[in-house]
Amino acid sequence: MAKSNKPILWLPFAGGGLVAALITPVLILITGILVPLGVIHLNYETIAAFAHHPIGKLILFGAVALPAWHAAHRLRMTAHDLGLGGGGVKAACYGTAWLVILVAAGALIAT
Amino acid sequence: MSRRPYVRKIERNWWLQHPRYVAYMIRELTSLFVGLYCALLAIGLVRLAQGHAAWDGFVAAFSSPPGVVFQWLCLVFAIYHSVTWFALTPKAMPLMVKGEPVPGKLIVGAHYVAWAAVSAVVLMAAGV
Amino acid sequence: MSETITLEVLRYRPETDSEPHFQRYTVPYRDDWVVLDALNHIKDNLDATLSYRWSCHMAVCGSCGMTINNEPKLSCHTFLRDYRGGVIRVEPLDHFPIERDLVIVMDSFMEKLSGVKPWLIPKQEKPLSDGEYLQSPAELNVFHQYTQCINCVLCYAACPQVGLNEDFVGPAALALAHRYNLDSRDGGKGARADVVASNEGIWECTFVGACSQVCPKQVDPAAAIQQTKISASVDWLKDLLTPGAHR
Amino acid sequence: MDVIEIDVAIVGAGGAGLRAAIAVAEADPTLTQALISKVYPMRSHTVAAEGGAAGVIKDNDSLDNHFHDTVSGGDWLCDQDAVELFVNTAPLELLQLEHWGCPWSREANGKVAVRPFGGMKIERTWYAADKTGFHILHTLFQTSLKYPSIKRFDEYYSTDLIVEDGRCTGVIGIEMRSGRMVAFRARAVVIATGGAGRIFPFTTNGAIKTGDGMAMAYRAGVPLKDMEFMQYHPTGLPGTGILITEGSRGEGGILVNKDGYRYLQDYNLGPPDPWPRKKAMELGPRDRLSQAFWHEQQKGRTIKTPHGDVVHLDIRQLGEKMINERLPMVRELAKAYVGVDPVHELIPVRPVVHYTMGGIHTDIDTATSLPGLFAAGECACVSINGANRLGSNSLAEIVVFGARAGRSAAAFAKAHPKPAAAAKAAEAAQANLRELFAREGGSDTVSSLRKAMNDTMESGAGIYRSEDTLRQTCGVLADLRARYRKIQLQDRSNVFNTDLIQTLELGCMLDVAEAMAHSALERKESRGSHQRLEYPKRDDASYLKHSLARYRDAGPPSISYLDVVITKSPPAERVYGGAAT
Ligand SMILES: Cc1cc2nc3c(=O)[nH]c(=O)nc-3n(C[C@H](O)[C@H](O)[C@H](O)COP(=O)(O)OP(=O)(O)OC[C@H]3O[C@@H](n4cnc5c(N)ncnc54)[C@H](O)[C@@H]3O)c2cc1C
Ligand code: SF4
Ligand code: F3S
Ligand code: FES
Repeated sequence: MAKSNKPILWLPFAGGGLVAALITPVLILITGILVPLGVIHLNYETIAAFAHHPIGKLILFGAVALPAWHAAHRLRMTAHDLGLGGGGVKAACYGTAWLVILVAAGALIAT
Repeated sequence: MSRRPYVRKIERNWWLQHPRYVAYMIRELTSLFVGLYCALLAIGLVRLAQGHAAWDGFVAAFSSPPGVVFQWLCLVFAIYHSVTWFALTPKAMPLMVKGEPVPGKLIVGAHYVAWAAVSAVVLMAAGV
Repeated sequence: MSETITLEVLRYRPETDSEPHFQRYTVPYRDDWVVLDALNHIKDNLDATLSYRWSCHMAVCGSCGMTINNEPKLSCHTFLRDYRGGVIRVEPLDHFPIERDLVIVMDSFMEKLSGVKPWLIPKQEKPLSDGEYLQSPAELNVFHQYTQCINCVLCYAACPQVGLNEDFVGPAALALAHRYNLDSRDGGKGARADVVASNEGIWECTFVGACSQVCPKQVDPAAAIQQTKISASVDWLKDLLTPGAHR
Repeated sequence: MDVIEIDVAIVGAGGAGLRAAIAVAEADPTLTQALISKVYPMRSHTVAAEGGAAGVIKDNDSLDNHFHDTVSGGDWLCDQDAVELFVNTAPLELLQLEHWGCPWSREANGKVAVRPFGGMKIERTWYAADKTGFHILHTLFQTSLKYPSIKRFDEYYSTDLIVEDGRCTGVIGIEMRSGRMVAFRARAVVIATGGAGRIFPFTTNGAIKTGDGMAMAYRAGVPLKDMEFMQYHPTGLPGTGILITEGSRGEGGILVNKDGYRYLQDYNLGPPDPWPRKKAMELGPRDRLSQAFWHEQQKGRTIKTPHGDVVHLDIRQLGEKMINERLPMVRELAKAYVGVDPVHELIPVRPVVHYTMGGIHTDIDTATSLPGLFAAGECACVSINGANRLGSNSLAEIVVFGARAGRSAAAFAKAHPKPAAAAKAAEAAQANLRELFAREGGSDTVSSLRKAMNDTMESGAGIYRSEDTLRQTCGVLADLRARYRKIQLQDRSNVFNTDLIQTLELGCMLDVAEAMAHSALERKESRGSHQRLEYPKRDDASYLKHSLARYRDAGPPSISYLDVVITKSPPAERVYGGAAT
């Protein structure tokens, strides 16, 4: 046996888990409840300005990419738990995560 | 030789056979909703990059009844994720102070405090 | 007639049975009896052909693990009084081949256990004439919990990942490796990493946590494994940044 | 039958057997070894030892102190050369365990901590919380894994020694999972199979302690020494016999009778200080404490329970924190098995059969009278325990003499040629087993014979014995042995046949029980754990001697005597209580 390179998958998984635990609920609270109820208004200018700032970009990217990776990794493990293993599942999970991450990155660069 | 060890195969629905595995499966499935919500956010970022009108369309879409229902689901699972994640932190990161372990409740509690703080900051930034 | 209780025991005799089946026995109910006492009653009075392992009858030798009403338990520490009025179903531990009746095949576990190099690899060799390695109570406290494992393998029976991948090193062995890694006298973490931090080691664990829930000795292997994941990741990063330097 | 050729075969993988195996590997890694055990090593009963292991390490102590405590504790029936070697080596062996990772409890400065123990004048008992035996066993087992030459044969039940031309050349074993018989052909054999407490009905000993090794050696012509000495531990939990460690008294626990009175002061063990005074009161030796219980019982001052009479052990004064820190297992066991939380309540306890002082007669190098055969641990009697073992001496004994046995066996193996094929012995063993499998028509069951043996040993050879009770017990045992020869197996399968194993174990126990009863009958004095009602005094003129029981195929064993080795401590009166300190 040899030491594994799993940390490359696991570190962002663990980080993503923490990020998801800390901020995903409040984000959903905002977009899923407060905005539809009209409690707050997400106006374009503020958001765009935030997304313009390098630190804002970083925060937004982290909030999307890390939980996305977390989700992909966990789903792959769960698929395995359910008896669905193999390269296909692996590609589907991590592939989707990469897609989300790249789209987010692209959008942030473009903003 | 008379030995003939009997191997029991693990069944596919093993996780239905004990409440603790069901709870585990639900915990794992939270990731599906976390992931979907991330995808929603990514789309939001694209719409944001596309300009004012696109953004408003996006806001309208996620505020529509189906969008709201979907996000409610996501919220329930996301909170379940947070709770289970924090509950496990003392195991992953135990602390020792002066040779005595810090009680797990304290570590979990600190995470709840952090959770509240982060949420408050985000809410304020969003203009509540 | 005085009170009785029924046990439903999984029997498998490889020389005559093609597959396991349940057999019922009725034994006297006693408040202070454990399931093992009931099995001994069966063996002595009802059916001498029933086979199972036990020795200490005090929850320390680790031989009497069984699945009791769907829960991995030490039969010498599981009281009839907790099942009063019901039927007690006794099966061999999950995830191990059944040798016979309640006796499981332990070979794989014994190999995994020795695989993690569970012995002290001193930081610095010191002759006996120089006395003991000093270790403060606080340093002892750091790993003491992980020395409590009695190798009862209840955690292997509870962990679905053990069932899904027979090569998974598994909770108790990984916890034992962690015990030595944390010992202030030990310097063998690098040597153990080959197995501990391999694909079949800690990375196969998805933190189900069942291992710690069933552990009769509060060893908390789940905690040991997660901590090892973090420290193995740190080591991996260090290796990445300064190849070979930190070993 | 399969034959496995090996240099050294070790039967028993408890503390003594594992230590021997490591010693062989360190003496010469090229020697091949078979470590044979009827259970996985970590199930061996060393695992159950709680209190600690004695070895002089602190400045306020001396080897001489340990020597004198041991010799007087053993009522001068110890061989003093062996005791001297033992006390000198114990600290080194315990240190060796530390170097192998044993998690000894520590003092604030990082040094190993020691606690007081019964019969010891000065605190010198090393401990690992209250799971000392568990930690020693696991440390030894885990350490043994790093030696490639130690080949384990787990769950092999060994039945007989192979003896040819006056030399022990191996052992026969049954692989329990398959029923296959194996002959281990060895240049040297070590027996380390532990004690025989299961001969009695109420014991702290685990199911595996059935005296197999003693019986194997005994049948092969090696005498069993001092078998009349069986230790009762004063504090077992009623019902299960689970031990409440002496450490609980070392830490300050007290024993009271039904009136709440510290009765030990009535038996020359006072004064009843409120603190633990060494060698006095609750820290007196085990034989005295168990005998005091018997007298209290005669006087009607014990407490009646469904599981027999008890007295109370009170550790409440230690407080919750101390109990959790030093005696967590005591709390756990009391809560689970008698429903008592010792932080707030009294623990019911009664004397319980605990330790087999006698065993396979060996010399100071662990060699038996049969060339090539060595023995160590509780199954052996190298005569450091005499008529009464002091608590915490035997965990030290198993490593001291375990290591010694390993070295002696390694040296013997190197000096002696490979034995010739052992066909005859193997065939005989196989024939015996076949005969047992084929036997029909017996009406006795293992459990009924075992119960009869248990009962007669308790009633006739318990804490106090007399001519009448012993004669009766000897008669019953003879009858049981005759019936045993006709016993019929209820399970005739090969795979993990525990009916077969229990039957073989019963045969061993009956042989050993007979040696005990007859040795006890012949010793017409009271000494240590051997108390004869009609001979209440020690009689050095006639019995400052070891008894040797020799097996005879037909009829009871023959008993002869061997002088005790006295070097520097002439026999004197044993004094405990205030006078001793
Ligand atoms: C509850 C309890 C508490 C104790 N506390 C203390 C204490 O605090 N301090 C102290 O000094 N002492 C204590 N003792 C005594 C001490 O633990 C024992 O004397 C010692 O552990 C015996 O070790 P051993 O290696 O000789 O035998 P064991 O550990 O009993 O090992 C015997 C080995 O022999 C094997 N074996 C037996 N028969 C066969 C066979 N037929 N074929 C193959 N293998 C066989 C078994 O599988 C086992 O591996 C205690 C004893 C008990 C019961
Ligand atoms: S970790 Fe716990 S459950 Fe697992 S083998 Fe050890 S004692 Fe048993
Ligand atoms: S149950 Fe199994 S998956 Fe991990 S946390 Fe325990 S080893
Ligand atoms: S019999 Fe030893 S743990 Fe149950």
